[in-house]
This record gives sequence, structure tokens and C-alpha cells, in this order.
Amino acid sequence: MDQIFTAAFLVPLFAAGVRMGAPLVFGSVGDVLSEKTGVMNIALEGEMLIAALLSFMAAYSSGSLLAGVLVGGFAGLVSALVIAFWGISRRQDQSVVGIMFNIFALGFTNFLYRATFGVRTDRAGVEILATIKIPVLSDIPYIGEIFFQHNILVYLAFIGAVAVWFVMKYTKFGLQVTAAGENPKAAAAAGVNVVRLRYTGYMFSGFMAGIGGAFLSLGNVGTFTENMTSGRGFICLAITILSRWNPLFAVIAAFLFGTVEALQLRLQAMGADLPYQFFVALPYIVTLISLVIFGRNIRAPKDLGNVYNKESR
Amino acid sequence: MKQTPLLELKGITKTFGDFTANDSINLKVYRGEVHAVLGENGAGKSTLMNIIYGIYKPDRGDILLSGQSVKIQSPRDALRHGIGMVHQHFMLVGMYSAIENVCLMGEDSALSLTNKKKTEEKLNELKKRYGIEVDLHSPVEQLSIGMQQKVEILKLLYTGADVLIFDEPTAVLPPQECDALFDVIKNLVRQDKGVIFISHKLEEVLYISNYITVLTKGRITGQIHTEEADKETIVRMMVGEDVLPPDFAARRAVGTPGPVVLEGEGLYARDDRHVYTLQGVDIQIHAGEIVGVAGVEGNGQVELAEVLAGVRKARKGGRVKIDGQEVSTKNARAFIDNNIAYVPADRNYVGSVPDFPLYENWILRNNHPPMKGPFLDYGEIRREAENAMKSYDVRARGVEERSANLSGGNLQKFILARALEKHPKALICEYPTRGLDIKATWFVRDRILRAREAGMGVLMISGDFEELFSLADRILVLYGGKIVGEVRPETTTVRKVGMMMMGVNGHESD
Amino acid sequence: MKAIDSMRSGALLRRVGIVLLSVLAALALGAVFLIILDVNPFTAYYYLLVRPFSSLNSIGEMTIKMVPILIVGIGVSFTFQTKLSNLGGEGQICLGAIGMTLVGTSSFAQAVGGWYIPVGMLVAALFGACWAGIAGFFKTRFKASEIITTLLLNYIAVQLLSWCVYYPLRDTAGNIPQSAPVAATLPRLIDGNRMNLGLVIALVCVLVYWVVMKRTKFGYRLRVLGGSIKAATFGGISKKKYYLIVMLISGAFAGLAGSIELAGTQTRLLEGLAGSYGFDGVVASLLGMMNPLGVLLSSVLLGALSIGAETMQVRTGVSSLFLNVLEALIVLFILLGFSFFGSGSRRKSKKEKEGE
Amino acid sequence: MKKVKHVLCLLLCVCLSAMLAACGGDGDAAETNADGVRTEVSRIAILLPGYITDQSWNQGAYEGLKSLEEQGYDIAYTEDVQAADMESTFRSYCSEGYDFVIGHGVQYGDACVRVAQDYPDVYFFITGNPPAGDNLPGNIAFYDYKEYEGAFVCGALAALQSESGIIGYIGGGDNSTQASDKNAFIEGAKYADPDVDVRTVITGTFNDSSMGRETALAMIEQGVDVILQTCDETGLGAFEACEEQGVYCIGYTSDQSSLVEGDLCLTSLLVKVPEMITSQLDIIASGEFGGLENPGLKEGVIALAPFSSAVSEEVQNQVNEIAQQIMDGEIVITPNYNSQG
Repeated sequence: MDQIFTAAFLVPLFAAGVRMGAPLVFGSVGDVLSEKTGVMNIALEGEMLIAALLSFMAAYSSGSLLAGVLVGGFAGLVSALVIAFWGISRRQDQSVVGIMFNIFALGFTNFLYRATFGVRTDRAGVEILATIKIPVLSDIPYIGEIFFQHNILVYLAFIGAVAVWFVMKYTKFGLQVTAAGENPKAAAAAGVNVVRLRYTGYMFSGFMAGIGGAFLSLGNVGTFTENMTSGRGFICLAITILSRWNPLFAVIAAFLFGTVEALQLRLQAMGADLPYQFFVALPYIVTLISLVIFGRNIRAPKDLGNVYNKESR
Repeated sequence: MKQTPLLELKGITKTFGDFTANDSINLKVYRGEVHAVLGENGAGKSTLMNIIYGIYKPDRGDILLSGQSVKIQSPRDALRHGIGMVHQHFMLVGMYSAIENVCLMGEDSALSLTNKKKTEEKLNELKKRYGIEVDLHSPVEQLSIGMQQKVEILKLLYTGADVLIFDEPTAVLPPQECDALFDVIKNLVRQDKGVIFISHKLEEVLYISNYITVLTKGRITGQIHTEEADKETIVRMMVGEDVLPPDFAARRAVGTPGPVVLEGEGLYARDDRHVYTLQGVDIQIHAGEIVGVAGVEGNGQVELAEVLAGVRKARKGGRVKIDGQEVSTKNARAFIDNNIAYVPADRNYVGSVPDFPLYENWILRNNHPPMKGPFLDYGEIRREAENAMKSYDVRARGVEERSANLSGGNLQKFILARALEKHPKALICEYPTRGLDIKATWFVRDRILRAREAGMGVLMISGDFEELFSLADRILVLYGGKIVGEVRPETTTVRKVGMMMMGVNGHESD
Repeated sequence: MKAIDSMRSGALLRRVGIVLLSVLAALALGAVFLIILDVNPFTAYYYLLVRPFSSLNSIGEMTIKMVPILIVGIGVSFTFQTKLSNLGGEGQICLGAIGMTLVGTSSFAQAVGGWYIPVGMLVAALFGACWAGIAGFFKTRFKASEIITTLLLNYIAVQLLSWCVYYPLRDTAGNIPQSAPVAATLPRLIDGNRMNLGLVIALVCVLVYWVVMKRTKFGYRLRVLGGSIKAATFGGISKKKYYLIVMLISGAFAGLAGSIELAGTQTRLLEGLAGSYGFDGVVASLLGMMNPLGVLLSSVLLGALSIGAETMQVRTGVSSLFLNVLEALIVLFILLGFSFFGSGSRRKSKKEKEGE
Repeated sequence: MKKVKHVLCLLLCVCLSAMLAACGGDGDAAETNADGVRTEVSRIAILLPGYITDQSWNQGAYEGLKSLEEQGYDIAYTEDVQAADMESTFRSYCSEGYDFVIGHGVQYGDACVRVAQDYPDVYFFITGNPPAGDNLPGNIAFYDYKEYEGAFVCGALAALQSESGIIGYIGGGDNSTQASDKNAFIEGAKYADPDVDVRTVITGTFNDSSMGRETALAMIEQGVDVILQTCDETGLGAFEACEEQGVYCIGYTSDQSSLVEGDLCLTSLLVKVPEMITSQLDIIASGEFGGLENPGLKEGVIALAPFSSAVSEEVQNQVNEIAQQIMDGEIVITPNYNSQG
């Protein structure tokens, strides 16, 4: 397939990989921080879905995409707050609560969408976020097209990832985050408020997932469709592991996943002679295999998933 | 010297449900003074310290700092008020260096950039002032226990703590490091800090402190200036009566030991972090002898015990033989079938399943529990457990009791009963009396001696010199994963063994 | 699962109260949603909760839904006992259904008729076990989180099933992407009622689970592993071995559920066959707290809710997706209820611990 | 045993809450029944494979149903009915007294046949071809409309309209209708222009609009300049991409020109779902219900929406002629239900 190794094929492929990876970057970068504090955000899927709807509703009623994105982030944050109440304050099993929240979100968005928009023949839609070409950078051959001709949220995803990486590596907050996930008792003894820190991490993760959800509805299609996250939240969890809890690696892993997804669409269109089911399953197979290959000997935060109880001995 | 106390507790009471852990505790700590709090495990010392440190909230009572009443809601508050605590289990993040661990602390805003240079300078200054020598750059999990303790102390000094609480600081240290610790503490009080020193060891309390408070079952049963105190008074304060410890050393075996029952050749093993902590050990345990193993924690003694008990793989071709027959260390069940009994250090999560009732814990580490056809015969299991609990004086509401609800002493007796009930060939025990009260300790030691008298080979890992010297027939000293010396307790001294544990004077056995 | 531990303790009356209040609170909150939709909540709840039990026929329908949930729930309970989470029920059901189809449409099945069913079930269980075994193998060999791998395997299994009905297993007669019908269906228990032999098999599964967990060395070992991994090592119980075995077992159960859904209800392989049984099984196991009878009752509840939701949609127009909201609320409120009021045991234990 | 007690309390709670709910219940509505051959139905229900908000296949059915409601019929619908729930949903409608139950899609055939035998008084209707087998009950009607005829014409239109000579088809991938559409689209395109290059992608989902958008973008990169989508909500995303890139597209099921800006939506492949459903009522009235029908372009069940201004007069004529030829039987299309080529 010499068609594949041409700039005309590869450049748009990688550009699409960036585009499709961006919502995953939001989800997984947030989750990286949250998992570093010791809480796994299994509810990403549900948070994204609720945010996708609410951001669309806000953008639709206000006419402002910015308002939509902000509401999306806020919706994710509030969802996370609710889950955190169960998972951190009430010390319930985080994965059980997360799974239940995902189930809840599917029904809730259906309910809310219908209650708000009813069933209409015309389509409730908004303009999607415009593509912004970064001056100068977007003119670089190949690179410009791949990285610098996207909507604002794609850039924000990258900036967000770098910012989280910087904060985790160079600030006291970053040290505290890792300490809370490694040894919460030691962190507490050092004066860190572990519960508050875990809330912060989790809600940040919810906020990011919310922006990721807004990306789906406002960045891609300008409307909400039922269950539009289609499992992306779970992929984000896999990416978090692949990234070894490093936000920059999370960007790379998300990009990898997006590219495989983009690739399968292109291979199909080019008439590759395989059943389509194989292509549809391909990104998941790749993720599974990379988990096995790159996921070996990784060191997860020691206290990940454990309930922190201040007064326990 | 009677100025305002630096720290004063007034009527501190803390209950957990119906259980009173601290009952109206009054206590004063002055600058330049070491105030020892003495008591057995479960006497409420840790609860009290956790209250001072803001981890628990007291039900009643006041905490006064330099005469001012303060509310301490969290460790953060405590640090802000100048109270620091060196925990028994160090509160350090293992993957961080000393500098990073220190950076975690402090008042500056969370989003401020970490300034490692500045922190390092200040730490170096503190090191000089208090005479503490420690590596600031390696991840603390790679440092020795004594070093980690020093990092803890530095961390507190860095935040400007005036009151330093030491929670059983010597429990994990070899004797030489204890001396170094005492030097540090003396330096601290010389610089006008106040120190609370928690311990259950009489000698060191008498050595280091200026004032002693004795806690028993949550109440203060005695307060005395150290210069007025002697051992007998304090023991009386603790147990309320005169009790003499039995003389275990008198029961030392005489004559030649029996044949080798358990043997290890060229044993190498990795710990849970995949680090080789056991680096080639040959060991033979004869029937009818107690082999003591001494060493600073983390020098391979736990891994040695685990390999010999069959729960950790021997690597690099190391072999274990039981009665001369080689048994694969990959197969824990073979060890169980060959009747190698094991009493692990962690009673609550290794030696038992905390949520299981006692009768279910009775058949842990048992390949052939009583069966009725294909099913477990719980009737028989209960009977066995009940009988053993009677003969080992395990006090619990019954076999239905969850093992998590047992006190340390009772649980240890239960585990020992289970290990010895089948008359094993060899008994391997790790820190058998750690954290037990005096009477339970005596009971366990007596049973270990009886096991030897019944012809078992016993391997006993201990951090307690009194225990090693009074029970063991010979003591192996481990350092860096190797045996650096073998001594007979009658012919050596604690100090010599301590030197060997530090890697000094290896092989200089009497 | 700490959440569950806290539930196991406490007096009977107290727990009845907690569960009751939690369910009521969840229903009350759900009622708010219904009122917004302009639906009388009492009417809706009548169809949702009471109607499914109103006739033998609807009870029969309920069992059809309940059986796969129950069997998957039992399988998942095995993994929860060791504190592993098998969220791959959906994929394992798909694989089981494929296995059943392979046997059921073979010439062997044509020859022996209904007798192919036990063979088919065995093959289905084997297929399901292998699928879960992949996750189990990755867990034990590469330490890959079984939560993530089982979820990923679901997506792959759904495509695998789709491929099967499009290509190798497609019925040559007719133009629909589905397999040929199997040679015989599961016998029904009552004439004119859809209740079938699957119910008996499911109940046997419950019994097997109960006996294995409570009365055998194997079950004992699984529980030790779940109680404390280190205690398991101490007891000579190989973590890797039992993790793998337990994943295989739970996969086998899900595969069995797939085969019953296929031979009892669908009669041929088609897409979407696994429905939401995979996650419902997890919910049943959690709600029933891994107790055999509890899982059974939770499955009855979930089966009834799922039939009730259909009736509710028919009668009141409330989307059956509302069920998701209600199901989640019920579980979350029960967890919440126990976290607030179910901690009576801890205090007691402290006292006992110290007061020897 | 403690655990048993716990379980008992769970049971108790379920029962109590059920009873509580029952207190407020208003009891059953009267079950309907009528003996003899019925020529009239009053309560109509439909099982949908997707959501009624998809602007497409499902929404069309919903609109048909709504128009019946205005005529005084009692209607109900259930969305997203997957294989696991098909039969029980059919049964719950039957037992709730609905006398005309529709399965909206070929996949409902099997379950319907099983249910229909138990409810001979109820009329059933499947919008697709019947499952294999001889003994189909008489109370089911199948409606195997020739959607592929429309797809053929769309293929021709796309080929004629394309400047690059590359056109695309995006399918959801779930059923034989889709496969025959895809194959007829290719056939039609080749008929109009033997050199045309047709790119096809099956997304595997009908409700992931983001995926639809990316699929269309991927095609557009490869030079595709006319796209037909037949994948409901996923297709909405494809429209978004077409709009963004200024590429022509063809709508599906209903006239979707309003969903795309300007004149980019060339036409729509109309499947007159509402008419399909309403026409059955006339058939029931005539007493001739049942069996299989095969309507297509000729019968007007499949049609093209009005062309947009972007389609030249000439192309319009050519396309109309091809459509006419199909109606006249001059072009005979053999449906190919195999999704792979």
C-alpha cells in the first residue's frame, strides 16, 4: 500500500489523529491528576456525556459557544463533586460508584434532552467551534497542518496537558498530589489536607472531562446525540495507564488512539479487503495490546483506589 | 525552671464508642525537657499523641501552648503551632528524597514553585546545628531505617517545631543507632526544644527522660521526676503489683541438637519492590534448637523467613531442603504439607484474614482441613479451634468472633496455637512478641521454648535483644542480605551483636 | 470492597430500615424526574414495580430477563469474592452465544436434536471462559488492570459477533445478518408461558455458588484471597492461579448465560443479543452483596424492573432509559444509607479489641 | 446466618416499596378484545431500533405515528430495542392490548413471528423482508421496500455531480438494507460513469455523530466530493463535515436539505416511512392484511427529494431518466445483501 506512505495521506491522517485524540486528552489528563491523588475516575464516561448535553444546551440557549464550553466544564465538575461525595467523603468503593454514575448519566441525559427539546423535526444545532490557524506556525509544511489548524479546544487540550505536567513536576501542589496518592498518611502528617486534595483532583478531572464532552458536542457536530460519548471515557482510563500517569505521555497515547481510529476509517475508504468489524474493533485491539506491552512493570500510585480514612489506624 | 509549660494537656478524654482510650489526661511539657510517656501497648499512648497532633479530635479537654488554649484540627494546625511528630511508621513518601519530603511541608501556597536549592541549604544548616548526618538526595525508601528517622526529625525541625513527639522511636533501631538518636534528642533539648518520648522500654526512659508519665488502660497511673524513679517504682505504676519476669535463659538447651530439619543453601530473594535483599544465605536448623536471627530491618531477615516458610521464591538457584529432601520454593503447599509452621510478623493481614471468624481462620495455611466428603467439615473445624483456644488461653467471645476484633496478644496466641497444633517439624516466627503486652509476651516465649523442648527446630527473627539472648541457642546476624556472624548468646554481648548488625566487625564472632 | 463490608454488619432491623429508606429516597428522587415529565409517579411505579408480578405470564417474562442477569451476576460474584472486577459480561455473553450457535447449527445438532443443548452449553461456557481468560491472563502475567481490559474486550467481542453474523455464521436462507436457527430450543417449564429451563439452570448456578463458596476448600481459598492477599500467600494460595481460575469461572458463567439467551429466547445469533445483561449482572452482584440469595433477589428485582420499564413506557410514555436513572439511584442511595447509619459495628469492635 | 437475614431485608424492601407504589396505582385499563376478522385497529405501537430524535429512520416512523395519533389512534413507541429485548417488548405491547404492533426494521422479523403465533388477534407489521421459513403467520405483513433502487439513483446522481470522480458512501452497518444500499449505490454510480471511484466506510454505529464527521472528513481528504450517508445520527456528523468542507451530500429517509447549509444537500433518499405505516391501516380495513410487499420507486415509497439548486438541469434530467427506467423495469437491480462487495 504505497498510497499510505505519502504526505497527502499521512498529514491529514495525523491531523485527524490530533483532532480525534483531543477529547481523550481532556479526559485522561484530568484522570492522571485525579489518579495521582489516589482516586480513579471510572465515571469519566458519564461526566463527559452529561457535559456534552449541558454544554450544548447552554450554547444553544445563550448563543455563545464560550458559555457552552464553560458550562460543559462546570457540569463535569459538579458531576465529579457528587461522585466524590460518595467516593471520598462517604468512603464508598470508587469503582462501584463510578459504574453506577455512568448508568445514571445515560438515562439522565436522555431524560433531560427530551424534557428540554422534545422531539422536533428541525434540528436543534449550533455552529461548531471555528478552526483557528495559528499565524506563522500553521504555515510550516506538514507540521502546520497537523498541529496548528484546529479549533481552540484542541490547543487548550495541549496547553492543559503541559500545564498539568508543569504543576505536577515543579510546584508544591504537585508534590502534595503525588504524596496523597502514594502515602496519604504521610501526606496528612506533613500537613496536607488529603481529603480536600482528592476532592480537588477529582473535580479537576471532572472539569476536564466536561470540556472533553463539550468538545464532542460543540467542537465536532454542533448538536447532542444520545450516548454520543460511545465509550470514550473508558478509553481515557486505558490511556491514563498507558501514559504511566504522565500528562505529556497521555497526550501521545491519546494521539495514538486517535490516529488508529482515523486510520481505520481511511483504510476502509480505500477499500481494504477486510470485514468492517475488524476496522471498528482495531482501536480497541491496539489499546489492549499496548496495555500489555507498555503497561508492564508500571508503578501505579500506591494508594490508588483505596479509601482514605483519617482516623483509621 | 518552672516557667509556663510549652505544652499542657488538661483533662483530655477520647472515646471510641464505649471504649475510653484516654481518660482525663493531664500532662505538662517544658522547654529543654524530655517528657517520657510510658505504657504498654494499648494503654492509650498513641491515641494521646494523635490527639496532640490533630489526627484525632478529643471528646473533652484542652490543649494549651505556652499557656494559650489552642484548637488543633489537623496535622497542619499542629505544625503551624510548632508541634511535630516522629511516627513509629515514618510518615515519608518513599519515592521522594529528603528534600522533596521537606518541600511538601510548610506554609507557602500550594501553587508556589518548589525551591529545592533553598530547602537544601536550610537543611544543611539544620544538619550542622543538630549534628544530624543524612543523605538528602536519594529516595528515602532506599535509606536505612535510622536514616529515615533522621529525615523525619529534620523535616520537623525545618518547619520550626518546638515540641517534638517521638512515638516509640527505638522500636525499629539497632543499639548503635539508638545511641545516635539519643544524642540527637539531647541536642534538641539543649537547644530549648520540648520533647515527648513515648516508649515501653524502661531502661531507655530512665536514661533519656527528665520526667515520666505512666499510662495504663487510658489513665495516668503515675507521674514522677526521673531522678526520683527506679525500675521497681515504675513497674509498680504500670502493672499495679510486683511481678517478676520468668527466667527463660535458664531453660536453654543443653546437650547436642538433633538432626537438621530445615536447610537453605545459597538463598537469594527479592523483596516486594524487586530488590535483592537476601544475597546468598546458607542456614541449617536442627531439631530441638532455636536459631535467632538479628539484623536491622530490611536486611533480608524477613525474606529469609519467607523463603524458608515457602511463601517467597528463592532465586538464583537457591535450594531449600526439608529433612534432607529438596522442596521447590515455588510451591508453598509443599512446605505446608511438610509441616513447616510459620508465624508471620503481620498478624492482622498475613497471619489471619481480618474479616473471617476465628474458626475460618483456623484452617488458614492448612491443606488438609477436616472434610466431610467434598465439603469442609465446619463442625470439626470449630471443635478444633475451640479446643486450641482453650489450651492457649485465647480470650474471645467464641469461634464466631472476627479475628479483627481480637487484641494483638490474643490473636498472636491464636496464630501460635494454629501453627503448633499439628506438631510441625520446624517453626518459623517473625517478631513473635512485637507489640504484645508483658503477660502475652511471656506466654508466647514460653510456648516457643516448649516447642523446642518438644523437638521442633525453631527459627526466630526478632528485633528484641532480650528475647534473642534469653531464648535463642545461637544467633545469626544478617547484614546486607548476608550472614555476617554467628554467635552464642552466653558468650557475647548485645553491643557486639549490634556492631555486627551495622556491618562493622563482620565475622568477628567471639 | 469496603462499601460492602460495612453493609454486612449491623442489626437486622437496622438494615431493613436502611435499605427501605434508601430505596424510598431513590424512588422519591426518581419521582421528581417523573413529575417533570408530567407523569404521575405512582402510576409509573405501579407499572414498574407491581405489574411484573401481577400474572404468571409476566412473571414468566420476568424470568426471561432475570436468568441471564442472575447467571452473569453469580459469575461476577466469584470475581468480586477475590476483589477482582469482571466488567466484561457483555463480551463473554457474546462469545457464549457464538459457541452455542456453532454447536446448535451444526450437523451434529441436526442429528441429535435437543440433546445438543448440554454440549452447546459446555462449549459456550468454554468460549466465555476463554474470553474472560484473556483478561485473566493479562492480569496475572502483565498486571494489566482487569477493569480496563474486560471493558475493552467487550467492544471487541461485539464486533466479533457482528462479523460472525455477517460472514461465517450467516444464514444462507434469507437476507438478514443472523445465523440459522438452532436445532432445538430450551424446553419450556409451563405451557403457554415463556419461562424455560434456563430458570432451573440459573437456580442451580445459585446453589452451586452457595455450596462452593460456603462449603468447599476452593471457595474458602477464594474468600481468603479476597480478604487479604498476603494471608493467601501465607496460606499457600497462589494469587496468580486463583485469579486466573476465577476469571475463567466468571467467564464460563457469562458464556452459559449467553447460551441460554440464545437457545431459550433468540433461537439464532444476531447483533445486540447481549443487551445490558453484562452490567446488570454486575449491579445484581453488588446489590446482592455477593450473597447467593441476595444476588438472586437483586436479579429478580432487576428483571422485574426491566419488564416493568417496558410496561411503564407503554402505559405512560416514560422512556425505558429512565430505568437507568432509577437503578443507579437505588444503588447509590443504599451505599449512602449504609455509610451513614451502617457503621454501628466499628465502635463495638474497638471495645472488644481493647477490653480483653 | 447473618447474610440470609440481610437478603430477607432486601426482599422485604422490594415488596414494601412495590406495595407502596401500588397504593397510588390506578389499576389496569380494560383489555381490548374483538372476535372475528378485524378490519379496524385502534391502538398502534412501534418498536424502534434507535432514538426518535435521529432526524431519519426512527424519527420518520415516529412522525408517521404522530399523524395517526392526530387521527384519533392510541399510539405508543419504544426506542432502542435491541435483540435482547425484542420479544419481550412485542409481548408487553400485545398483553397491554395494542392491536397493531410494528417492528421498525428487518431485525425484528424473527421475534415478531414467534410472538404473532401467540397473539392471532393482533396485527403485526415489519418494515423489512421476512425471515426464512415457510410457515409465517397470516397476521404479519412484511414490507420489503426497495430502498436500494433509491440508492442506485443516488449513486448515479453522485457520479454525475462529482467533479473529482470520487464519491463516497457512509453506512451504519447494522443490517441488510444497509448492505444492499451500499452495493446499489456503487452499481448506480458505475452505471452513470463507469470510471467513477466509490469509497465506502461502515462506521459500525448509528449514533456516534463525532465518528460520522471524522469519516466524512477522511473521505473528503481522499478527494471524495459527494457523499451519501445512511446512518441516522452518525450521518448528522457527516453533514457537519460536508458543510465545513463545502462538499455535496445526500440525505437519507426524510428531506434533510434543511440540515445542511446552502445548496450542498443535493437531494435526499426518501423512504416514506410515515406512508408505509399509514397505508397498512387501509390494508387492514380492506381485510387483505398480511404477506410480503415489495414496493419501490414505482410505488412512490422510495423517492428522491427535490433537487437543490446545485444540481444542473442536465444532471437532473439524466437522473430522472434513470429513475424512470427503473420504474419502467428497463433497469433491473438485483439486491446484493452481502455487506462486503
